[in-house]
Amino acid sequence: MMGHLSLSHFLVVGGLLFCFGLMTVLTRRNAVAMLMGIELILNGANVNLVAFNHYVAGGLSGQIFALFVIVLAAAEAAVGLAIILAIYQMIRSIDTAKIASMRR
Amino acid sequence: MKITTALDSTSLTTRYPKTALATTLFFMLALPFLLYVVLLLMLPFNRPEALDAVAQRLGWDLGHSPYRDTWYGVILVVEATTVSLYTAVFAGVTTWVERRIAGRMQSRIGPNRPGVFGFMSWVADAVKMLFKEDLIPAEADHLLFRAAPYFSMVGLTLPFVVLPFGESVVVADLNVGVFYLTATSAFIVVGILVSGWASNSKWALFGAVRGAAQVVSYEIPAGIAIMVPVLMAGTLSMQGIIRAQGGWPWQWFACQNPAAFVAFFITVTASLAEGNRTPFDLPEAESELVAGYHAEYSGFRIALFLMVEWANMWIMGALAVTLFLGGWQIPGVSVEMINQTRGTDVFPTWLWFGWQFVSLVVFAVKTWLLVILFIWLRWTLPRVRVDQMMALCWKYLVPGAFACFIFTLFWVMVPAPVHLVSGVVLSLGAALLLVKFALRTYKNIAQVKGARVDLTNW
Amino acid sequence: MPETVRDYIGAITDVVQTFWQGLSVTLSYMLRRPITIQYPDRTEKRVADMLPARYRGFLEVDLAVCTGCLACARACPIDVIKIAVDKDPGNPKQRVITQFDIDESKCMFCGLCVEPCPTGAIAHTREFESTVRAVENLVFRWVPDAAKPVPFYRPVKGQDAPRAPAGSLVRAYLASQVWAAPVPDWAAPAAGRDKG
Amino acid sequence: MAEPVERRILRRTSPSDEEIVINFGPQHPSTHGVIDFVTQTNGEVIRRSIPDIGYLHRGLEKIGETVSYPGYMPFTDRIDYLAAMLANEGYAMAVERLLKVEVPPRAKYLRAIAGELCRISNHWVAVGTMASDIGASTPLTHALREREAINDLLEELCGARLTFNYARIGGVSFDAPEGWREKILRYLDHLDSYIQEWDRLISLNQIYVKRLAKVAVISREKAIAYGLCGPNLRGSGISWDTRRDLAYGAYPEFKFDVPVGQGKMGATGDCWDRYAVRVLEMLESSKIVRQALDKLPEGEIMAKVARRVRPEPGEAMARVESARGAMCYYVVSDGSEKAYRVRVRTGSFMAMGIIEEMSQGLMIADLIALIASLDVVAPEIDR
Amino acid sequence: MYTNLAIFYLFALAAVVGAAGVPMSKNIFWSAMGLLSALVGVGGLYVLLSADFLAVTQLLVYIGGVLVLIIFAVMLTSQIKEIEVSNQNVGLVSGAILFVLTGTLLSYVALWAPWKVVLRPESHETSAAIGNGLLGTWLLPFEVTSVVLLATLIGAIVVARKEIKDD
Repeated sequence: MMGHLSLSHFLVVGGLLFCFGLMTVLTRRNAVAMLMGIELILNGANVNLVAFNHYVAGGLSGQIFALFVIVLAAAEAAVGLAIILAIYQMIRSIDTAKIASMRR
Repeated sequence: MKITTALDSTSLTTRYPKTALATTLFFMLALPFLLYVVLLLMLPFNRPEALDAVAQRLGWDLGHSPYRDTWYGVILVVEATTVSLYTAVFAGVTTWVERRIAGRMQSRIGPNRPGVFGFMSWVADAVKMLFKEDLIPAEADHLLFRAAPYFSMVGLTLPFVVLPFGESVVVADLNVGVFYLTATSAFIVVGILVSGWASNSKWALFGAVRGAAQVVSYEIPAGIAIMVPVLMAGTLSMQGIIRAQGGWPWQWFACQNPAAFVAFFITVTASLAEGNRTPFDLPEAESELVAGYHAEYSGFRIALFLMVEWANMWIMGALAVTLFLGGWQIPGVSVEMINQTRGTDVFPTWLWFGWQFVSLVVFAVKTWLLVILFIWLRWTLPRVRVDQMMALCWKYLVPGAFACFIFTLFWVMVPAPVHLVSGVVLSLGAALLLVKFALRTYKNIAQVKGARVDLTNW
Repeated sequence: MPETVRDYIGAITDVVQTFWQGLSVTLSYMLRRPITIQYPDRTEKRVADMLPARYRGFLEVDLAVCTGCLACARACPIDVIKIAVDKDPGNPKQRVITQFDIDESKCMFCGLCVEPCPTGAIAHTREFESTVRAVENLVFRWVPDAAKPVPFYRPVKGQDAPRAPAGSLVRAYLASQVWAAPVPDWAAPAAGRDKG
Repeated sequence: MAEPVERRILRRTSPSDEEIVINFGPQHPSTHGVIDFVTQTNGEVIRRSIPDIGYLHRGLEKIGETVSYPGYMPFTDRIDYLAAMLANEGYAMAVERLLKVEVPPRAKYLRAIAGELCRISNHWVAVGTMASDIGASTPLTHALREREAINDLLEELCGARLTFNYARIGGVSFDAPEGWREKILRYLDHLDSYIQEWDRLISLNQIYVKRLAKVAVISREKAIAYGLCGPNLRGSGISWDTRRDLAYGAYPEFKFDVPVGQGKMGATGDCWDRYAVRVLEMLESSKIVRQALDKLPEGEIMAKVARRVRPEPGEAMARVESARGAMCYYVVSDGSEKAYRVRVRTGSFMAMGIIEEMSQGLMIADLIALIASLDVVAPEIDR
Repeated sequence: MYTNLAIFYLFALAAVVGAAGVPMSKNIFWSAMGLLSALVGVGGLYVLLSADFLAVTQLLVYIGGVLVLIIFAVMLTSQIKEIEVSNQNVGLVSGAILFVLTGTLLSYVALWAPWKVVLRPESHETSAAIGNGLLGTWLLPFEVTSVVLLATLIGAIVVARKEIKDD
């Protein structure tokens, strides 16, 4: 089993990526770092999607789903960073603990 | 006053000792030739099956050997090394070409002492840079500072995987070639960002931020403009796009479709910006940011950065040639003709190799012409400002590229004879423009009192 | 910022036109002659010989026609010229020059010393190349040995001073110099400098 | 000990986190010498930029008190090394006024010819370096090539290419050499036809125009208020030229136009106008030189002036139109062989004053364009 | 086959080590570098899963877009003056516990669940199929995505404009 590439190999990598992403989001207070964590989570999920597509489902649905996730992740990063920058302009910090109010 | 020149009566052999002549000629001709030939000879073994067949002829049973992959890997490594060497040699030679051209354009001579016509100056430069002290600012982030040039190097070498050199001379003809090329060249900007940040210098940071904004923006018009030939060829493969064109100018995509003609210029502009060449050299902007992102670099590391900058011109040129200017297509010789000469044997016939070499030369000549155009632009134009760079991208190139894209959507539905008519008209028009340009150039000399055509003083 | 369609199109055509012209200008220089003079080895004659006659290069003194009037030393705003005169011990009526130093490393080649010279003994030459390892060796000592002073020249009315051809003396002087010559004895030792 | 400029900037404003203070200089490719522009920026946008000058101060005014009157002439070369002829002429005029010496007409004409040639050569450097600062390096070498041609002419006249030391108190040091006139005329013919090529190469290049037009617009009022002079003043549309309005030397006898900024590329007084004024002034100088060569009178080139100059106690001032605007020499004599006081007012120093106000809101690249368009020369600022 | 496995471990290592660097590193720029490594590693894994189009898209969008944007944001929000752009890692212990818990769970599922694996012939020609799919079966989500992207574009511009007005 260890001699050949198998679904489990990819799933474990995907799972680890997800866990590290989760850990980043939960432990870091820097908004940019949290965004990075989210990207990691999405990547972990994507690895799973593509792996299942390759080993189980066949066809292309998994890949296309992953493609949508990538596109949306990019959009999310753009908006997220724009918001972070706007917040930084306002309160001079990107520490999420300090961003307590939606108003100035 | 009369000056003795290299071209005056004395021949090269009297002027230079034979050893200098031989060394220069070797570097000038043999080195690229050698690299090309190695690349060419590796070709047939580019896939494991071919390797099997060759081994079989030699009496090996490689197909079932556990070392089959290793052998294949060795071949790939040799190919990759050849290509990397090619980038280094190209970058070096281009610096010499650029300095000679710049010299003449500026009423100067340029480097003409090391080697014949100063050709060895690039070797001298490289050696000088290697021996210089490698300074790292005390306050810099040491590891990232050291790593940054390698990020750029990765961005330089990865695209060479799909860049064609000739009819079959390509490391790997990926079916997502064009897409891959635009994706991997983004690594260069990672190198710029990392170097700017790690230097802990305000100039470098400015350069890095400018570089990032520039590359991210110009990827969009470049990406859309690249879609025009992709639409016309119906494939993302670099070789596929070239195969869809022909050898004569009217068979090139740039002439077959008016929108592609425009898209060619958009692609060239955008790739100039992505390659940080003047007029878009904002990330280094000597007169503003001193040297921008590589302000703090010296010695071997700056040599890497400069190598990336110059070798990147090959990628820019080769991309444009592939997409719009017919790639390696030899005029009057179709791909089928070349394939027929291949023979059925594993090892192709020498005639086939000959054709490969011709196609390789055709591609190299076209790319060199574009590279010289980039050099020429650099020594003619001033630098744009940051906001103008952005405005050019978003107000002119992106809508323009998009219009070309939409136009091409309809154009591919037009019957083929129209393409031919357009090809003939556009290539004739381009030739006419070239003639007009030559006349204008001659007039420039005629109009200035005291100036005349004179090719002495080298 | 383009506001109308015409502005938008106009901006593009302007760019194309001016680039067209600019590129044609730079290309035309590929066909013209570079103005570079390949100093020093690829010129037809020595660069010093190509310079105009009035060129203000190294100062040269023809002591044979020097009247010892000190006008040059007085005219010099930065005291480059150092002249010492004395009476000839053998002939008290004859005055002699025992030292005539010109510090060419300090000289700013303004030509003010040349103008008041009554006989044209001090003059600028077209020579300008003299690389030496020790900067003190750029002090040209026109009276090399104080023990062998040079007598004053008495100008003859209505007759030009028989001056040596301009440049010949300084060329001879430079030819006698060794570029790696050590710091001369008379020079005060400079701190932290290689006396090589 | 004076407070460092950086700290002054930080004290004057309350810099926010994203604003940084960055030193353009003292060694920077586009500060045209050793000047430091302490610049507070918010990203690419400049909040303010304060010039920190004095790095090149050599006490040239003080030297005037320690050397004889004729002996100061070579030092005037060093005040403005790009237009040394004009600096020579100003000092000579001031001392002549002190001595009440009338300069022979031929000397006046020779001064005008040499001065205008020098102005052309200076403007070549000005427009060339400006193009280079904007990022085009080819025009710089072309401009330097043109300047070399003029330097050849001036070298033939007086033996030097940079620090001419040509004018003398009461005249000039050399008469025109043999065949000089023909050489000048040949060059001027070349110049008049070459300017068009220059325009095609750079002046009208759209990137260049876009980089300069409407950037750092100095209004008429501001130009006067800050005491700008020369091409910088004329770039703002004010037709003032010392050669015409306070004519001196041989200038009353010449006919020439005074080019002023007309806002052809956007706004009157922008960087492009200051640039264009310089290009046009080269053609006007060419006109003046042609007229001077035609009218060049015969006669002496030196007035009778004693070798040791001891003016009566008193003071005198002379103002010449240098390449960087009105250059004033103020010389006070106490009757001795050396001046009691020499004071020089230079155009570059005046131009430095306006930078702090004009830099506000510019982008970094615009600041470079502004400095280049003012054509400052560091030794002239610091003296 | 060992080659594939070796390549897999190479990319997996890059991905996992990089991903580990994101939460662990004190310096946010190093976190970004870790993310870079993770993204490249994942791209490599896609190639092994014969999803070449996706792999290139991963490089293009993540490296060329998202990562550059993130580094950009790091530069804009932290001062060049201070090299240590550290953040307090609050709750690292709880984070580690969480990591162990989820990690164990996911690994357990990945390794021991009875997946119905079907081996198919490898194919690397996915771009045409994906193109057809996007304009066929998945046309609606494709269109919805484009609307989302448009909204993102406008939203980002609005947020950015507000910041200019403030100045």
